[in-house]
Amino acid sequence: MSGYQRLTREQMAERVARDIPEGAYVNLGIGLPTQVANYLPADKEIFLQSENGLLGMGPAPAKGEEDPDLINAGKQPVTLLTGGCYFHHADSFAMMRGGHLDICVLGAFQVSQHGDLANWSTGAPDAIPAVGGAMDLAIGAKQTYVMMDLLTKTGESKLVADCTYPLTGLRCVSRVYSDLGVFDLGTEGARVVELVEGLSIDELQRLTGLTLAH
Amino acid sequence: MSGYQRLTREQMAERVARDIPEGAYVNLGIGLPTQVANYLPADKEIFLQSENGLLGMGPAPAKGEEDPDLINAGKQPVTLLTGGCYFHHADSFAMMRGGHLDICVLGAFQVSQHGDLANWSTGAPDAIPAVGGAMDLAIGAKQTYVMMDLLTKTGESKLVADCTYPLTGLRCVSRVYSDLGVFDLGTEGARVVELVEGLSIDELQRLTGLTLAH
Amino acid sequence: MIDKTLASCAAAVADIRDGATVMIGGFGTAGMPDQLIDALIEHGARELTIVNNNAGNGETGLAALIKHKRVRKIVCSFPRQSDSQHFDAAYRAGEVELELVPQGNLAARIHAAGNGLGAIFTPTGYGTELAAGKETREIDGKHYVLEYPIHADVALIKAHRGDRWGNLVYRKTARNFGPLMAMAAKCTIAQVHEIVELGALDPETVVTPGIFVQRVIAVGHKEALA
Amino acid sequence: MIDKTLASCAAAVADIRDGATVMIGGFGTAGMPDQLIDALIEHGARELTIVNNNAGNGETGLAALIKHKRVRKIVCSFPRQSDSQHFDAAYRAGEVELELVPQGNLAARIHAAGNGLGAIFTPTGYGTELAAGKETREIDGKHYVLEYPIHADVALIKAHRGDRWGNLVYRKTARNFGPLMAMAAKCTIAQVHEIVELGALDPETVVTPGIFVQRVIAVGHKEALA
Repeated sequence: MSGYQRLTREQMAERVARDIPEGAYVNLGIGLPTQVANYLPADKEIFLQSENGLLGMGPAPAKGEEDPDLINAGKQPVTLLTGGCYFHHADSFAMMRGGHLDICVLGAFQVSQHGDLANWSTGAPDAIPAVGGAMDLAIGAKQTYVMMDLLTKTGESKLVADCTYPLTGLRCVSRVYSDLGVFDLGTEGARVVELVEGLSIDELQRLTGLTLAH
Repeated sequence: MSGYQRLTREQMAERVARDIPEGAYVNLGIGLPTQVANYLPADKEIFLQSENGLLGMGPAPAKGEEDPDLINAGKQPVTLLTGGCYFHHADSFAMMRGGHLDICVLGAFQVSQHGDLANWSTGAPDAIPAVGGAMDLAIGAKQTYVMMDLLTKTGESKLVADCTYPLTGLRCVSRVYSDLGVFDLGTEGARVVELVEGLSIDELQRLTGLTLAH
Repeated sequence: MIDKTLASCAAAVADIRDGATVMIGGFGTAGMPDQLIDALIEHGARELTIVNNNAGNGETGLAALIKHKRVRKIVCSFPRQSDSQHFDAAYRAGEVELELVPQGNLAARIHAAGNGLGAIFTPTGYGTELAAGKETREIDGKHYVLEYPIHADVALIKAHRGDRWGNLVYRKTARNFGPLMAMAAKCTIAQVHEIVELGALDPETVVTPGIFVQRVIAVGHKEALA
Repeated sequence: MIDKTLASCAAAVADIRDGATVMIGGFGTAGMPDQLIDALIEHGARELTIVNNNAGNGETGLAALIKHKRVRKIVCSFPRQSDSQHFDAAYRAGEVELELVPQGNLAARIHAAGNGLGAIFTPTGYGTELAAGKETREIDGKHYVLEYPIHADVALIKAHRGDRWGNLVYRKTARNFGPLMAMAAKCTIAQVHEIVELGALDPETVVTPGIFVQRVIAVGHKEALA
């Protein structure tokens, strides 16, 4: 193996957080993207939306302060910031689908170099399907970012020429934050924005099997 | 002329009011239909909706108590009953178009024997058109009633075989309350429900030029 | 005098028929009308089509309804969860049909029903297998899928406070699908923590106007509620 | 810190361009953002497309905008009124184009824009001349007309109270089109009677969440307001 160090999940979350400007309206998907909230700067006002009907989501409540009526899309107890508010599902998805969110951060099984996203189903024949708000988030925000390990546990690239898993949305991901680097996606394919130290473009092309602009 | 007496506008309003049951959700159109409110029984709870965003509309305010932010669809000052509420235009028209109103009472230029309604335009070439909520009200309520003089000032019937004025809605009026009688409309044509005293079916058929079931 | 309040959940659900389409509010357990569902189980209606965001959690509410084999079909966005064991078993046994709908399309289709629309071109799902076989159209350079409204015979929802005219307010994120479902069902039944006097709800802040609600039942406060 | 409040209506409308599509809230004069319109007249943008329920009343607000010949086209449901003399004159002179839209379609098309829909099949207008040439479809035995969303560059609305994040509440029937237009415009500018501290608006009763509002300007209370 080469002499490079993968980013930890915490480092990835921190890296994504760094790119979220003050005043942005942001939806953080279930799982890894949720951790981005831990690294948003306390001195900037950034608006977190949760699709089950709140804007201005705050951190988890103190032990014993949980309210079963105040949860996030992952069904975990949360809090509401001063200035936040509640609304029903139609208004919530209007925010998401009407182009009102600036940024949405999602996990992924696969992302194509052109921005196709696969993150809701592995297509396994015996699996019970579930999609939730993934398809709405993927296509609705002004920018959809994906946050994922670049390789599966068995070493296959999750950034691919074309997705083989069932699609969540077409040409919807603009940027991938991975443990090995950051990529911009588009009609021209993937472009390397940054790499972890010690990793070469050549090595990255070998790992992904893709031709990467940089 | 025959020995019958036309209903006054007040009597027509009173007649319509008699057919509105307790608990009904009702929209009264601009103009003559608005007067129906004056004859609703005080001991029954009937819910008046106004398309500019209120449900549970009360009577006109006392002199000096008018609030420019509390008006009806005719832009006249009104009041809100205890238990009434406000909402925005999308929710208001959801009530009207989604089949939630029980009864809507409208004026008309013409109504066809099958229930087509013409009440928004005389088609005069130099007139500035205006439709407001007429088309929404016509097709949205469970029952659309029309309230009108049966004849124009020049003696032509406003209940017609087919409308010649521009249509507001197709097959939408179920009942006409007029100064000469009440008619049910449908695919079979018009049926006389009641007549003013002294008026015969024959005379009514002569006045309207229609074959009227009864 | 119009009084939409009823004394019991049992009375409120007594006329729900076998084969009915029943919307059930809630996102997970927040906003889930547990007492109404318990009454529906007791009532015994079978072969129900259920519209909910999920397909039951744990042992109560919708999960219990499935466990009691009252559900023929579920229309939802996210059935599979760590605690959806009763749905999972019924689905794998072929006892329950699943119509999987992206959550935003679910909300928009319910909303379309309440608004009297015939169909909507929605951006979500285009190019995915959940849009397979559906009509699509390119409008102003974007792709859309044609989706139809979801109507229901009955909606069972949970609100915070209600009055005898059926006006409702909700509590925090338990609001979720309640206001939409109330608009899309022929008969909307709301369990509330508290029935208040007419006029006690501020007319500016009523979320669901009474026109959308046919029956209201007080089920008492949970301890935790402010 | 995010602060969407501005000191003046003039500053709020300063970047509205010639040819812009501008939604203006209000039903008649209730909810009409008079001060913003005055600022827009002063600002001088021309060839505007205006979306409003009406086409101006009397001498102020939208009527004044028309009088000053800033309007190229009006999309509305009810232009002709007893006091719409400035519109009437401009229309008859061929200076203003009119797109007449049934009021419910107007609301639904604005709502569709805010919701990201591509088009909607609406029940209103079928078989009338306002649907002439439009695509229609029979769905479940009912007839519908295909209508497209109405988007805007700017929405000028009037609310009762707002905060620095753009959260808004309205007053009585002055609410009308405000919440919809706020969702359908790229830039929503709200004149409010009062700007309140963050947190002073109850999170359960915010009608327009701040995400839909870009600029808020306090114009003071009118005397009559409670």
